[in-house]
Amino acid sequence: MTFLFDLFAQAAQMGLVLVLSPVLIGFTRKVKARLLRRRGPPLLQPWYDLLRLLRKEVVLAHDASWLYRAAPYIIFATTWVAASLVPTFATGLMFSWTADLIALAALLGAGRFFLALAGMDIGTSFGGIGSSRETMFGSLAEPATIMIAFIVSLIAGSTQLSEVAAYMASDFELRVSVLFALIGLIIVAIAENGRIPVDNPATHLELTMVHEAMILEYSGRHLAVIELASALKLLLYVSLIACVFFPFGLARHDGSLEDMGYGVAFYVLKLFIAGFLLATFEVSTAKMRVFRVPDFLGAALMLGLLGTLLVFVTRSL
Amino acid sequence: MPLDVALLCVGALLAVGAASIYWRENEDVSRRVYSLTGGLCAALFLSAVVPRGAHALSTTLPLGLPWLGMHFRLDALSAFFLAVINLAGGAASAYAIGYGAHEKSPMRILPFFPAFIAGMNAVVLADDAFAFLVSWEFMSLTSWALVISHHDHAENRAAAYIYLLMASFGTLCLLMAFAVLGGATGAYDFTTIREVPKDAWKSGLVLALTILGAGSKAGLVPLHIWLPLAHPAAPSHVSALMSGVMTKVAIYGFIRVSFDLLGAPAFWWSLHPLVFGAASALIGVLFATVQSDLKKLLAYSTIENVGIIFIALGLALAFKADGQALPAALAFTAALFHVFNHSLFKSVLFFGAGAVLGATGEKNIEKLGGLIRSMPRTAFVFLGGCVAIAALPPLNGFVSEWLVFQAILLSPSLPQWVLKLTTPAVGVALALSAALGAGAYVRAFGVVFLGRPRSDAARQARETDQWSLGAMSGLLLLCLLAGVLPSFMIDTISPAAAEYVGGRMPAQSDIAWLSIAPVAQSRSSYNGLLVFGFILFSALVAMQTIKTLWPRPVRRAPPWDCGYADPNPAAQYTASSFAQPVRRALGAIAFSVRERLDMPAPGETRAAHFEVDIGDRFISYLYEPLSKAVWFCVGRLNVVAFLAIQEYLGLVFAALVFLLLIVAL
Amino acid sequence: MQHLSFDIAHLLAGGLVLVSFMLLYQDRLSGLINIFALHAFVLTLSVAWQAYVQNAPHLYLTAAIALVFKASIIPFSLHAIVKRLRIHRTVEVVGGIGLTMLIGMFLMGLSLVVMLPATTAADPFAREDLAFALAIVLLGLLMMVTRRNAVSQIIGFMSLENGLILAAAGADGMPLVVEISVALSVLIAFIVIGIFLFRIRERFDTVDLFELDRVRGERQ
Amino acid sequence: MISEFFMASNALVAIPAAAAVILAFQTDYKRASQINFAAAGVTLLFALLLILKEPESGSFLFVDDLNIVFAVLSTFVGFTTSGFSASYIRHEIETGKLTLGNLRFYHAMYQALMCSMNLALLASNIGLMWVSVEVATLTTVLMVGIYRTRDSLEAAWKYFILGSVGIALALFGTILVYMAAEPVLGQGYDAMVWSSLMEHAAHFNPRLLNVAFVFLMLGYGTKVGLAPMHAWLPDAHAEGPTPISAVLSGLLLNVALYAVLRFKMLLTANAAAVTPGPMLVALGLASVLFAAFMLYRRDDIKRLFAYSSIEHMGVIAFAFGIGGPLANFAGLLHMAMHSLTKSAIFFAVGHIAQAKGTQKIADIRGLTQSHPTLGWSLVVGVMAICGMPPLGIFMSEFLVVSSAFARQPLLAAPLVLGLLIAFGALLMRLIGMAFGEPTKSVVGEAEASSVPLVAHLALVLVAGLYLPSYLVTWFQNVARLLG
Repeated sequence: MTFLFDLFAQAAQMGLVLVLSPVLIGFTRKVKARLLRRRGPPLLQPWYDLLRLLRKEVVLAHDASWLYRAAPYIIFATTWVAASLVPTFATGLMFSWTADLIALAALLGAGRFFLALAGMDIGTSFGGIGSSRETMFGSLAEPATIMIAFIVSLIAGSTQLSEVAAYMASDFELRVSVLFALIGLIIVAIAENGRIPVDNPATHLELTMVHEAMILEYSGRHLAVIELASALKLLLYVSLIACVFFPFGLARHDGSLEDMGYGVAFYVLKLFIAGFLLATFEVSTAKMRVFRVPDFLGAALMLGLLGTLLVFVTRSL
Repeated sequence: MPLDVALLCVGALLAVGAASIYWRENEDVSRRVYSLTGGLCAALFLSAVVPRGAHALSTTLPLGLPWLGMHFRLDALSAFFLAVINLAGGAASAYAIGYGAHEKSPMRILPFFPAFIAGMNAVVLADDAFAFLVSWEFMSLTSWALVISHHDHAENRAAAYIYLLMASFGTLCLLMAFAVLGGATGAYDFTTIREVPKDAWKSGLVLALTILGAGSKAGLVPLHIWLPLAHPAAPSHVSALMSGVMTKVAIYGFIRVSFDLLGAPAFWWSLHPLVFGAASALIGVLFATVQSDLKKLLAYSTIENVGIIFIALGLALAFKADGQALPAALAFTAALFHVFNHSLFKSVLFFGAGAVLGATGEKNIEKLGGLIRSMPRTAFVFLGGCVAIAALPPLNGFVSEWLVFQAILLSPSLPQWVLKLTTPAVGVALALSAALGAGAYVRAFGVVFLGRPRSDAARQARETDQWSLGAMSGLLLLCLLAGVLPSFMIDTISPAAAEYVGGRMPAQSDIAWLSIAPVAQSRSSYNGLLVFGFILFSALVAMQTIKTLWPRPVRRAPPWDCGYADPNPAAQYTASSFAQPVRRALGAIAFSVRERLDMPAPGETRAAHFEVDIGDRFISYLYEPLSKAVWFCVGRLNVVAFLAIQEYLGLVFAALVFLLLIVAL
Repeated sequence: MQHLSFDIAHLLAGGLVLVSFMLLYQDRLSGLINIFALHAFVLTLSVAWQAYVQNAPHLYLTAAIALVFKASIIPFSLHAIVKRLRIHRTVEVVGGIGLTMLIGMFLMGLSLVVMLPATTAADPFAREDLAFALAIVLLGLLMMVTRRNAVSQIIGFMSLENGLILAAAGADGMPLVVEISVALSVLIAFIVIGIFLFRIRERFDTVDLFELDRVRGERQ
Repeated sequence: MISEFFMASNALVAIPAAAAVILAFQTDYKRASQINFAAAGVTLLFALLLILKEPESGSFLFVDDLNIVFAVLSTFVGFTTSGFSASYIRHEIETGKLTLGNLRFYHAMYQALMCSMNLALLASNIGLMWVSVEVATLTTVLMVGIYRTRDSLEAAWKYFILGSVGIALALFGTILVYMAAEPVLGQGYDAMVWSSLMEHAAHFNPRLLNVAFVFLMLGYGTKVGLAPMHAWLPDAHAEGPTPISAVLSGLLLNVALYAVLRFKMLLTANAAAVTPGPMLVALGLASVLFAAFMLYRRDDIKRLFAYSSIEHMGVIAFAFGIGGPLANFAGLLHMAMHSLTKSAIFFAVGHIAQAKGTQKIADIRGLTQSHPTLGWSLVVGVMAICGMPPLGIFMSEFLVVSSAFARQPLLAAPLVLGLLIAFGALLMRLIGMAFGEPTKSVVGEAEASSVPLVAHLALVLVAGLYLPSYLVTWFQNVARLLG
């Protein structure tokens, strides 16, 4: 019985992230539009786009290989798995121990790996630019993530997100290293999701674009799947930040149904707050030159290292 | 019994090498030699994995130093390395049955290939200093012969020269180390050496010499310069063995001395492996990122992985010195696990590189591209190898790096401050090198196999033969298994860990769902099987649902590329341009870059010209001064060759007067 | 008697050293050859005296060899060679006779310092003889090193050999002295013949059978 | 007296002497080379016979553990070399480098050399030893100059002058030893005989012995070819016929070394005298380092390996200087292995020089391609001489370095450095000669008989893997003798 319940909870989370991710995108766009004195598209517009794309035929370049067609699904799968392993509304779900923080980073890395390959498959100059830059950012963002993982897991004494969340919720005292970790993770999140100031998700014809350059040749269902994956990625980072640094109202996996309900409510609330903050941040800053981005990410890496050193030292005091 | 079988097989390998000279006339000699070698490797592998019982087997042959004999011993550690060597060795032989077919002068390879494998096996079996060094140097010598097998290229000869010089430097260092350990009395067998008590400066000296000796063979920075020259020079199945296995044998040597012979470690022993390992990991991967020669790229990434292994070993030493058995076991296990993994996927990658080389005759990736269409199977296997070595789940490379990270996460408990400050830095280096490694392999695979062919050679490529494919896919399958079922590997390694760091990780195979938890489920755990399952599941679900709900046709069309689509393949992103951001941002850590841009003024019709040359600082600041110094002395001393007789007499006279003065006073 | 014999031996050995110094000093070839003849003659006397003192008849043989071979045949043939090579008038430019003399003095002192304390046990004959013999050997070597001309180098070598003979003769009852002196004479004969064959006009190492100026294979 | 007449050791001197006389009148050079070969073979047999019935001692010759090692070694190398020279001189005759008259002289001198060297090894007194070493010098001088070219004459001359100065110094040392012994052993023959000398060495006048050893060290050291007395060695090796180069490196150096060792034993037997070890170590290190650097700029293949001989003599001197059973064992082993390997290398070099028609290293390339047997055996030989396993020299170098480094790290470190530098030079030359695009060659592969060459290399290989315990106990006795 409990087994079935756990299974259901896990499935619910998988469904939840899948459903909510485009909504988060839509909400962010909406808020941005409002801040820019526009009415903006409806909240569910991203979903409409996805469905429209799914209904369209697929136009493949002549040189596209099997890898090009398989990549979207692999990217989607890795991101979805990662997203569904982050505690969103409840900790310690059935499979939450399958992959810890480091494994999550690695899963996202796998997604990036195949995305970059897909960008190079057609052999266009834009794809190459995108992949090269994505690789560059990734090779700085991933270590930063791992350093942040070090910080939190050293503080919480575990790399298991559920444990971390539980620890943070129970006896949490504000440490400077935690602050570093938070800032660093936000920077990484911005860079990884290609938001302003690193990249502009809304443009297609800008030589500084990264993510959009790689998926330039995609169309139809492939494009839809990739878009969904990137939405999932944004959601993942948001819920990661939420569950590590603001683990309020998380239900326990053995909690009752209404706990779960509260958990979901809290979670949605957090998402909207995050989306709002993101939008305001994006409208208030300008995009930076591509070759400033390494410094931007390097800052995150440095924060991570500093935090880790602090933890190492404070540990022995 | 297994030990005797193993020694017998080693002898048989040597015999096969010798026999190949007699068979040189008949045409199927290479097939015969390679299949025999493969069979013997299989036998050796079996003798390594059959249960031996708890205690180590040992035997003595009446060879070598007469009063000593040649001692051989098979314990958990040597058995593990024996298995690693012969797994890769067998695969290489199988691969070579196909690959070696189009070798233009096979007799320069056939006698030495089995001997090379025999030498590596003998190293891990040896149980006295003499046997160890004999097999060690024999390994170097035979591999040298293989490196110079394509001797008509000048750069191969130069590579062979530097290789053997560095190798014998390493051997001499090890020789001195063993001299300190047992030379005074001539008691060279390891059992005696273990018992002899060592004082601090002695073990420090031994450790330094061992780092130099084993490090120069493993390609540890700054002793790495031979590696990217020698490994590409050899034929691909040999490069695979040299990169995937021989470096591991060197690591075995380091483990044998520092974990076994030297006895209880002091904490500062861990500093050298940690620091040099981190340096190797970073510098190796950065060089790999900018290489445009496929095999050189792989060789540099070998340096990176060796660095990772040394980091893990350093942690193990630190924990062992502090008496923390469990973390030590974790780090040690991580090291051995990575040894195993690297031997697998580096072999796959070198095999793939060899297949590409055979199909196109082109090592320069700037001239390749689009091979995924002409050689799809090779492309698939190579992609698998890339994913594995890029440490991406669910393949095996990730598991071992994950274990190393877990070990680093335990290191705050180490009391020494210097270690507290070192390990986080090492952690950053490790994380950076992992991420950069992924990037490097995106570049490698993307430029070689994806996109459009950049040369006719690439355009006319054909799929490689079945033997090669079989060997590659077999190893790749092992990579997948080790990735999704890591618990079994860990439990296989743990006896060795128990023997050498005095502790073992909790038994993994009985944890639910076959996941691994180094310390405790609550602290950290990973389940490759489920991750693999989930990824597969969700990908298939997505595909199926979409296919069923919205079945839409696929139309082929020319690429859009924002309307700038250029039919000329040269318009693609090149390898060097792909590497440019990393080179700009991080290159300064590793190498000295000089970019030369010749941009014609507006209106000029000549083509713009841009070139980058990348220099190894260690060569320009360490090795060149050394050779300069030698040549300076040579030039100075050379005048002595041209004196007149009476000047020579003057020398004698001076010596006579000098000595007379000495005895007189 | 004992005392007198000792004095005579001493006198002769000292005389030999003196002649060695004269060799070092002399810079005209023909003069050098004559002085060498004198050197050999003094050696003969001293060997003969040793023979008489130790009443060892075989030493007379050695003395005879010295007299016949070294004191007459060799100088004669050397004169011939020098004439043949038309270098009998050449006056060698030896870098600083004074310096050479100083070094010679130093060597003399050295040989005394080395030998006298070393031979406290041996009987006085031997001690003195040995010290002087060592001095002669060293002086001969010095001469070979400092002189540029082949002939004078040979003379240096032969004076060195004389020193050896002196030492051998001085060693009481040493067997094989005759054989050794014969062997040495053969050696010297070889050298002289070599000089004659190869017409070595200048230094030892320019065997000018063919053209004089040449580049050895190795000189880059 | 009768029994003494039938001593096997007499044969070692008598047979070569007789052969020399016969060969001096033998006009047919093919027959002559056969006689030469046969005589060397018989001598070898008698040397082996010595092993069984040693020790024996007569009034002029004596055999003990030490000199029998040398005797067997030298007769063996002399035997194989005579085999090699048979196939070597055929080519020299065909190319007209040597006349028949030269050859008569050559063969006679070869046996005379053998005779004098055996005499030097077996001589029971220091005077006789000196005389025979001098004779050996003269014979080799004549052989070195045999080509009558300017270079060969010059080399012979240089060798002659330096050699005779060395000989003279050695003689002085010999006389001093006699004078040190005479007060104890009384006048006469007794005071020059090894056995009695060794017996009473303890009571000799130590300071006189010191002075004597200085002269003997420098005198015989000149013949050993230790720096700075080495100057004659490279030219003599390079300009003489290759069999003689092989004999020089393989035998003559050992003979001189044997003399040095004898006197070293004498000094070690006397407690009050200076320990000769440091002197040997110093000269050895000097030779190793000097030769190692000199190897780089050689462009004549025989000179190259001559310098490598200097290096290895340095290693051996170093080993004996370090002393102790382990190092002495290593020294003996190294000496034996070096003689075998180096003569093998000279066999190969002789054929190579004939096949390529030049001794210039720069003009020799791609041997493994043009002459596989020669090329690969050159590779094996050089790898052996560089101390690569599983060949014999690795074992001895392993023992030298490890035993030395354990006791005096500061002395062993420069030795290791020298070995590495020398290896760098030799490997560079080897790769240049054995690999790459082959240069034109005047003679094909088949001409030369590679039996002696392969035999030596096989021996070295076997010795590197397995030493018969009999040999080992034997060597260990000698090592103990050497103190």
